[in-house]
Amino acid sequence: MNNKSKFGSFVSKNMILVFLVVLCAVFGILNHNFFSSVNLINLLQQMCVNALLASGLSFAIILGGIDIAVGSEMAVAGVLAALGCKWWHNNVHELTYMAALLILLLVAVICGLVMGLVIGYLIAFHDLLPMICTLAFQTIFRGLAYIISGGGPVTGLPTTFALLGAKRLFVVPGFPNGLLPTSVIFTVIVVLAMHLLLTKTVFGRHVFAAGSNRNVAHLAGINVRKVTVLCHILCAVTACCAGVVTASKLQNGQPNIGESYEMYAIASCVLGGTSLTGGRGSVARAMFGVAVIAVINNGLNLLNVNAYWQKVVIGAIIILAVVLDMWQQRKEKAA
Amino acid sequence: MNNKSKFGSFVSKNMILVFLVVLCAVFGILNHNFFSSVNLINLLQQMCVNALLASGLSFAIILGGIDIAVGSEMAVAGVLAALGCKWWHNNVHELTYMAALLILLLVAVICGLVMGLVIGYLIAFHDLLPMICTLAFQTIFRGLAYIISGGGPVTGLPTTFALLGAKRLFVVPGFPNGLLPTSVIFTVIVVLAMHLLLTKTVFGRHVFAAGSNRNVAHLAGINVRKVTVLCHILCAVTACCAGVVTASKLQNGQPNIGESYEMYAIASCVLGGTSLTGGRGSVARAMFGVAVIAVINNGLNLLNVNAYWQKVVIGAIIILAVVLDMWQQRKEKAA
Amino acid sequence: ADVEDLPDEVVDFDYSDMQWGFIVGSFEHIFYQNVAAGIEEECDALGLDDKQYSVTDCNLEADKAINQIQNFTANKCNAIALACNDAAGCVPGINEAAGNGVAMFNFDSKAEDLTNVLSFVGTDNVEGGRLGGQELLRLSEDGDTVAIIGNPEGISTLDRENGALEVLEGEDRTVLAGYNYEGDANRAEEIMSNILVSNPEVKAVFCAGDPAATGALAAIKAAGSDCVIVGFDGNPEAKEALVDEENGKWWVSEVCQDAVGIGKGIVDQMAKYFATGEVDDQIIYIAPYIITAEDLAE
Amino acid sequence: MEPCLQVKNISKVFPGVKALTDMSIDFYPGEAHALVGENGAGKSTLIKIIAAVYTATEGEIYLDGKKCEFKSPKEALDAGIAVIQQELSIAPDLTVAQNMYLGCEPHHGIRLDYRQMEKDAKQVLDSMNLDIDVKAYCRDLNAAQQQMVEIAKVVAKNARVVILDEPTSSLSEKEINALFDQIRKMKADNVAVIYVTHRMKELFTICDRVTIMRDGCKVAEKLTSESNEQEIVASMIGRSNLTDYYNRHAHPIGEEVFRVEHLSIDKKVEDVSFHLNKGEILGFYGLVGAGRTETMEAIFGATKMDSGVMYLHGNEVTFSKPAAAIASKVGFVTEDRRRTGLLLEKPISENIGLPSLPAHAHHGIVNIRWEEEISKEYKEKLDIKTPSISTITSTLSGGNQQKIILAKWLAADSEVLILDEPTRGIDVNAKSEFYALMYDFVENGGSIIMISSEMPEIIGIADRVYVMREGKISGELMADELSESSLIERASITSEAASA
Ligand SMILES: Nc1ncnc2c1ncn2[C@@H]1O[C@H](COP(=O)(O)OP(=O)(O)OP(=O)(O)O)[C@@H](O)[C@H]1O
Ligand SMILES: Nc1ncnc2c1ncn2[C@@H]1O[C@H](COP(=O)(O)OP(=O)(O)OP(=O)(O)O)[C@@H](O)[C@H]1O
Ligand SMILES: [Mg+2]
Ligand SMILES: [Mg+2]
Repeated sequence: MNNKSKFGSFVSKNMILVFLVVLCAVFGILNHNFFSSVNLINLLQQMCVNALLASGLSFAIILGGIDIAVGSEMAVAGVLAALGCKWWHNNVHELTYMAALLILLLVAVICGLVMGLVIGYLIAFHDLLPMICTLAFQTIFRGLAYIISGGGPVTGLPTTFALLGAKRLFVVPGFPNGLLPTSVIFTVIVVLAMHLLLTKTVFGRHVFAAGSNRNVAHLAGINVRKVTVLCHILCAVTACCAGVVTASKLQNGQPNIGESYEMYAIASCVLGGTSLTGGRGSVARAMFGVAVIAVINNGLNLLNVNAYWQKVVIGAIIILAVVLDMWQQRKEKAA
Repeated sequence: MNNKSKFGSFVSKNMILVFLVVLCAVFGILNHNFFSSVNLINLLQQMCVNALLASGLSFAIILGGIDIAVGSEMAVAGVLAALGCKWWHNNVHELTYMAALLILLLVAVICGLVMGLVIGYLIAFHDLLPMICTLAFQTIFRGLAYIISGGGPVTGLPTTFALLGAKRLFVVPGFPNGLLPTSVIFTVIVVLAMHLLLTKTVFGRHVFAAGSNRNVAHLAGINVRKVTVLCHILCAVTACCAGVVTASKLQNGQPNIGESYEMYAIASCVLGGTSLTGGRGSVARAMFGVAVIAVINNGLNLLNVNAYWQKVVIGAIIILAVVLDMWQQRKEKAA
Repeated sequence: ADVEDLPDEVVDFDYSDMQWGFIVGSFEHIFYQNVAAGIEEECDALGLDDKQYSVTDCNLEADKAINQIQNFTANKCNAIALACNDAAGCVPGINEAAGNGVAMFNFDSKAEDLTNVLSFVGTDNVEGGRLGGQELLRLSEDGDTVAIIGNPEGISTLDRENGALEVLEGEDRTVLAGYNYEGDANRAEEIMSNILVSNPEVKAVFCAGDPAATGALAAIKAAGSDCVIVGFDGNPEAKEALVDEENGKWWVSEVCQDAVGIGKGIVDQMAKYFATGEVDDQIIYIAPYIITAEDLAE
Repeated sequence: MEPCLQVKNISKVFPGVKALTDMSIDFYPGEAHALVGENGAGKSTLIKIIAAVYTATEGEIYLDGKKCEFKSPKEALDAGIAVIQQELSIAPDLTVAQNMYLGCEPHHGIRLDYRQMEKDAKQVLDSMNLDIDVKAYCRDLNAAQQQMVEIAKVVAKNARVVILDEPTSSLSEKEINALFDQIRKMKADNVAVIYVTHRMKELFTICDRVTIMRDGCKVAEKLTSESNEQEIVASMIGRSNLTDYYNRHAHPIGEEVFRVEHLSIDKKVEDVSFHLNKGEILGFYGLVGAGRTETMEAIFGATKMDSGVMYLHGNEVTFSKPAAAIASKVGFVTEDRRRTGLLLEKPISENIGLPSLPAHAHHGIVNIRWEEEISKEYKEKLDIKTPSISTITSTLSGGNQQKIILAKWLAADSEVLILDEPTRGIDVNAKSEFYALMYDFVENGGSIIMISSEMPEIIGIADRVYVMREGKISGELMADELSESSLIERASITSEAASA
């Protein structure tokens, strides 16, 4: 009895998970390839970029803000990483896997640090609204990505550049290219770190407090400005991680990558129960949202749904998920 | 003395206007064509679409919501208007100016009504967050626009279709095509109506009340849900007006029109002092924001600034404008 | 090419265990819809039923294209053909699928590395741009001003702009370029209006896509200018405009790509590969060509 | 004895307002020092300066004789100054334990120690005899519980100076007693307590010394043992003739105007029936959480009732939404003026006009002239202290804000007014004015339902009182039966258990 009600409360708190299971079941029935191991690995890999974006964006959103420039940040980091590796390869030393890994990570961190700092500084110290500030930086960073890359993609990279994006580990029978994509491993590490940072540390607590009530947080001695800047840095760093992973996967630096990705990342967070008004949310649950969106995209492709109808169906499924969630929440409140 | 301080307070309340004047001056100095009458008419015409979008969006934003589907709504209305006029022309009667006007307006109103109703209903009665709800409808409506149009632009329209978008009235010497674009007249009428609706009517008051405190509004006997639905209908109707104007201007219905226009419309509202947290704003002042964005785009084009740098400059100017405004507000508070 | 032109052994081959996947750039472009139409027509003609082939798009993004390749591989396709809007970005996806034993084909936009591509069929966008540039030269005189409305955020549109600039290099023309219509006709209209303000003497404009030409036409008509338009794509609206009594005065020339031909061409190569084990060539260009009102009248 | 905290010659100027002038006070350890004064006297401002929320325009603060120059609330906290602000400062999305240790979480390195935190929190709550789950989210607590969490937060800090700005305004007797026990404990531990209140009774129960403020200046400092209520009130308001601020007087009471029968709301309110007569001030007394607010919200149509019938002037009515109640000339002054009473960022006139806009509009156009006239009229009538009717509401003092809410319902021609804790957080002078306005209203034919948790107020002004306990009506008392003991007997839960 108690067990059952515990299960019930888990379900009602994780409607989106139920929704995900149903969605998978439907696609699995409609297409027998959906549950094939190849496709499941594909799905994991296809979730990486959005998972990275959503994990960082969660911090900005829980703080009561937003960052709609993440797509452009991705592009800048991707282009810079490609340029960096190319320069190293041509001028310093042949690009080893080790060097590629270091350069990619370094670019992600430094690039994210700088961009996040600028955004965070303007929001925290000049009281700019996050929405409008990052809207402006969306075009600024996009322009910069084109300027840095010279318009076209940065190409001519050695295959070692693919380390973080396209490589797969564990070659087993049936998987000549390897079983586990490095991008998935990298993403899991980053997302896990972000999750622990949010739930287990003092800083994470302060993010929730500042997002729940800025004034209270300030009066409790929390440096709200510092927290704000840090959140935007984290958000930009994960976006840059997504950027270098993408560049590595594509084996070149594309200045036009990531357009409108912020929308899917935001939708993922919201589907995972993160409140756009701040104060509530979880990185782990945002991953359910990421999964839902990846499954929809993947499933509709497997079913070969017409591209126009795909747009309609994706939108409709998001609406459905949110309506269900709201309905659940209301039922819970009434109970 | 008193006069001077009155002027000062006007300036400080309308920093964005000052900014606009400075911007115009700079462009005027850099390019002698900027202040030519031809260009000024151009500018007016180029403001129309964004002005229509911003006027309706103001209602949604003042209510504390948002509508990021306006670009897609534009596309649906434009495609439908083109199809409607084509059908009339081919099956009923040659398209007269009168018929074109009626069909265009009818499509704008009905289309806006339906789309706004759906969005408003979900937000008001199912408590969906406006951001996420309209995000979903952005893709749904975009998909519908492609489905309705069959993918490509709807072409083959008689020249009378251009009535609302490309026609100009008052042929005077020097202006063989006419002086005043009909689109400008139409926009001025709509924007003025929206402004009066917001400032002079009970409904407008209720929008402000619901936007600044839902609870208080509800307890004062305001039907907050009804107000919400109406605001989203207004927003969608003006977006559809923008859509038919664009279709008429281009003389065909393009399903891919309006992408990312919502961002410029939101930026315009914010530049005009509308608060994204609701409760504060003005249609009239949003027009200053519209003008700023139009002037930047126009001026940079006249100067033939490289497309990539244009992106950076537009973003930077928006940041500058908002920082200045915040700085002014803070100074005011301190004074 | 049509099915009748194919050798008998290809036409008569049994395709019943085939599963083909096609990835076009974006269904939001009429050009790709026509490519898709060509693909479907040819597949049907070869006797594939509609469960045996599917056509999707990748939103012009390499990342999406790779996802689609993976999805097709998961769906057990034995051949995949795609448009590489991002020349280099699709390569890892192609290589991976080829490594999994899928026969890879490429159309429209060429992949940077064709090692694992059996055959490419497409238009040479730089060449198309050159044609556009030549049309600008033909339609203007020494000392005139000409303009290019491009979209430097897309590789194919960038190639067209660069092709045209290459031709105009060194000629006695003032060239206005570097605009970005973002694939949006309304933006193109605004840009053209602005060009007509700063340079009212502009004689001809090359638009790197038909939506841009649509916008430019509206702007030129409204301004009462006599600047003429060279479009690119060969979409229905362009052909309509060329022969239109009114619009034909401005929109006078069009660089066409044979979209349907590209679609059919790639299917032909795939059929040949499976029937005979060979393709005609690794790179097959279907030449872009100019049409004017006179050509259409014929 | 040495003072542990001294403020010296503090002045504070806000744009257009001089909130404090040359204020000097010494606070001693082990002593509760009260600050009293009318709304806007500058009490909260002084506290915020001590807590480094604001910086003083002039003057210094000394802690143990050392001058302190705090730059942020954190530095004041670190120095041992803990404050409960007048405005509730709880993060609703955090749990009780997380709120209590906000900003000083127990941790190892960067890792939080949840177990320690919850253990400590539970200990503190237990020591205060509070039955609140440390893992509950604060948004799920009622106002009184939230306030107690705030108090626990301060207790947990083990501060040397504890400042409480109107801590009891949302508490009931039981919780107030718990708080007073806590303050006594602090005093025994040599903590300096600074206590702001508008309730005279509390002053004499718990405070040792009192500083009286008026218009930002200190007018007197007294030992409570050597003073009395009249004296303090007199120096607060600057005149001595305010003897009985309830000013109870006889007024005609007519026939029944409103009746509620068998009202129930799922789990919160059960079978509530009562009636209201014309010209009557009907009191509703009960402990916090007794269900009075829920009852009134349901009557007004703001929330749904599960069952129940209402009669207005003998006719059955249902208010499905507030608009219906307003159309029947019922008004509702809610208990939380900031959250549900006022559009704080809007001008006064827009607030006063809000519920009656549709009634006075021509073809949907706002009648601005009417709105301005009625606002000016009520500004005069209710003596609202404001430079103009276009002043932004949030800049006014609590009492004046409360008058605006009243004006809003008077302007809507209300005949039945429901007042939920109408004098919460307003000073004695404003209270007395407010009572006069209430009498004025009923003498002109209106009827009032007044919820109050303040016993003196209920006893002082109500013509008849219903007492509620745990969602049920537990008694009805006429004016001459009202006494503290008769009210408590019906309101408190223990007595019921005893009688059962
Ligand atoms: N942030 C502020 N900006 C401008 N004026 C302020 C501000 N805070 C307080 N004031 C003004 O300073 C004066 C003192 O206000 P304060 O809040 O200290 O009064 P108070 O004694 O605490 O009143 P109450 O009993 O209502 O809490 C008032 O006139 C108030 O309007
Ligand atoms: N928003 C809410 N969510 C959940 N429970 C609530 C809510 N508001 C009130 N309650 C609960 O309903 C019961 C009745 O509360 P109500 O506020 O009506 O009491 P009250 O007698 O008016 O007390 P107060 O003196 O605080 O006004 C209480 O047990 C309270 O905890
Ligand atoms: Mg105070
Ligand atoms: Mg209450």
